[in-house]
Amino acid sequence: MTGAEGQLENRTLDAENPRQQEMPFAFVEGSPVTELPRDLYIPPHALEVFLETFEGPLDLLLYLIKRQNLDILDIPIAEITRQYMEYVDLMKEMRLELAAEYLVMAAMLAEIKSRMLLPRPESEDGEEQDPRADLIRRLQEYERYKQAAEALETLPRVGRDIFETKVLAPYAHAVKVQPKVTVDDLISAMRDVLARAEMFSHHHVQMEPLSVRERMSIILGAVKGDQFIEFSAMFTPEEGRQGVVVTLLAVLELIKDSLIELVQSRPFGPIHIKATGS
Amino acid sequence: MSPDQLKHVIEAALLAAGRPLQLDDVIALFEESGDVPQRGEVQDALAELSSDWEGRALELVEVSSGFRLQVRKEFSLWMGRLWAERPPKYSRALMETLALIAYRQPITRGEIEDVRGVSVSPNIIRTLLEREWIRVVGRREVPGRPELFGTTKLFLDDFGLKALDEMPTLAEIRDLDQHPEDLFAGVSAPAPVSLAVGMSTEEAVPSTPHDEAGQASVSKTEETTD
Amino acid sequence: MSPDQLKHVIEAALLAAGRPLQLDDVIALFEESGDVPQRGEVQDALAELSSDWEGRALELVEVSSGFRLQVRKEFSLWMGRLWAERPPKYSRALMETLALIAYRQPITRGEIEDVRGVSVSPNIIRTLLEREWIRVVGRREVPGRPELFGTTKLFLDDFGLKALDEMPTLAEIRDLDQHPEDLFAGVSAPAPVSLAVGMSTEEAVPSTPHDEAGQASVSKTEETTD
Repeated sequence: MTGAEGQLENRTLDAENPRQQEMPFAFVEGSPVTELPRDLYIPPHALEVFLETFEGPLDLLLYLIKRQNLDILDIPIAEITRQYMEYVDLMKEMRLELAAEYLVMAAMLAEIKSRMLLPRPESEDGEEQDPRADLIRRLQEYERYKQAAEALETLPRVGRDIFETKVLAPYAHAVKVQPKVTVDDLISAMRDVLARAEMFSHHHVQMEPLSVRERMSIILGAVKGDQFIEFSAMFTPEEGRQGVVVTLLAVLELIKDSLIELVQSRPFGPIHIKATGS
Repeated sequence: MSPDQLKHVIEAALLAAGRPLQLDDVIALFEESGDVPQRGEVQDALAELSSDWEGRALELVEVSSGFRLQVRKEFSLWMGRLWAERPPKYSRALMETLALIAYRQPITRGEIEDVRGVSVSPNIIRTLLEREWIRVVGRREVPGRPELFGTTKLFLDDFGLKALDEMPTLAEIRDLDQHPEDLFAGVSAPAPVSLAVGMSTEEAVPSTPHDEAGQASVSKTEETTD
Repeated sequence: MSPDQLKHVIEAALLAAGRPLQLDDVIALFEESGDVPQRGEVQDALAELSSDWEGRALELVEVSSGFRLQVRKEFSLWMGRLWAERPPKYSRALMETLALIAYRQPITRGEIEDVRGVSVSPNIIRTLLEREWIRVVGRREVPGRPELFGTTKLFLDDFGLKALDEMPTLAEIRDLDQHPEDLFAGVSAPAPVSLAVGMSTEEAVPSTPHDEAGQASVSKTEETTD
């Protein structure tokens, strides 16, 4: 409700900035209230707002200590307890929803106060035990996270202090990233096929070289449609005799499968290949 | 506010808004601070911004709903990867289909199904065609004239192969079960061109079909095992 | 691709991505085109980009999930008007809960309540979960198996942090009678090892050089601002 703007400007962590000290804790009909009057006579709804700002009994105690510039390590329990009870009574009077934790703390304060009056028992290592020790530890522990929260609040935050860019790329379309597959994947897939088909258990046959299979696809692709292709054009002498043989085997294989046919229009004339059925 | 400052605020707004901004939208930015620029000043700043981005990746365009800083068309190619979906993983069925097409091409879908013992989903064939790893190389002249599939050059490129015969032969794959450590020996070994031993180029071409028929029948046996 | 071109592509990507980009994300942009830059080249381009934007509206920062070109906070005054909705203002209770989760994670709701001395409303936890600043990282194996909360990468990104150890240092706990270990031993939850706030558990709090005792006075004001 208050101080949002101030925080935006002062989001450094430095403790020396005195401006922050003057931040109001509440606004009453537009006027900032920076300090609670000692006599507590302030407009009831401002008081309500003020009392509601406490994050619990530890927070209220911290406020009481800080207000009087007291050191946490040296709190006068009797006085702080008296003030604390005043506030708790006020909250009850105003019928604020009083968390049970406030009453638990009140009981704890009363207990510490009474123990302060008694001679202190010695612990095993011969040290006197301060009845306030546990409370002081809790106060400090809470305070450090309260400060951490304030520091976090002042960090530049996306959407509040800093902004991400959202530039349109109207001509770009998302690339579909294709899965990567390796030869090993392919081989392992083929192994599975072979294993399932149990090819080897029934027939132990000579496999034709892959190169012939590949060449069969290439030739079939080349003779698509009605085109006649000269038989000799299928051979690339640069491939050497092995290449030529592979082509020949592929052609023969295709003829056997009736996938292509050979046409020779006259004896000893050029031989042509065409796809069957076209 | 200096013209430069004004320009920088407008630039920030155009980059962060996520929508085109009208002149009035731009002017409204300054209402809170009290230092509201004239329309002419804003227009000058926009003109300057436009030339600032010349030769760089963004361009200032005016569309129906206002001004927009957008990625130039020339840079769009690289942007595609920004929103790329996580690549899916290919199914076992797809890999087996691809393997069969590679090893037994040209092959029909029905023949693949015969070997695999299950039907091949049209999606698998479509995916492989779209990936341009396989292509239709012809049709088998049997009832229904089913398409014959074969692998492509891109398939070889994508798998880092110069030719199909760089893949291990089926016999070598079978041996892997016994001697897995031979895997790489098998991959690098040249395909068994030894089949062609004894034929010279001169002999090969003019030779009668009958000579080769015997050879062909070798593969015929294999065909029947499908 | 020239260094300038490279820089412009990276700039466009950072502006258009809508999220921080890792070095690897940047390199991946170029995979399709085949002209993939070295990491060093990308780093050089990023450094140049950073200085290009000096004195202007954007700044290049590195946050938890990568590099981000963001509108500088000095421009936030004007940017607020771009969107009808104001960014939410979070209550002190929420920020204290978030701080405890950030510094003491993994932590249960009960442990947060122990430190704060009041119960934590389920709304606060829900808001933080919905904002994706915290997540459930496990359960403590005690009766009731309460959920353990931790912060997310988005939390770091949104607060402009590269890692948790960039968070503001916690104030020290001072001892009542010169026996720091007595007091520290009383802290109910174990010190967050992963936080690396610059101290080991053994060294305990007082040894950190960054601890600002003076911070205590700051809290007075903030306490009243909610």
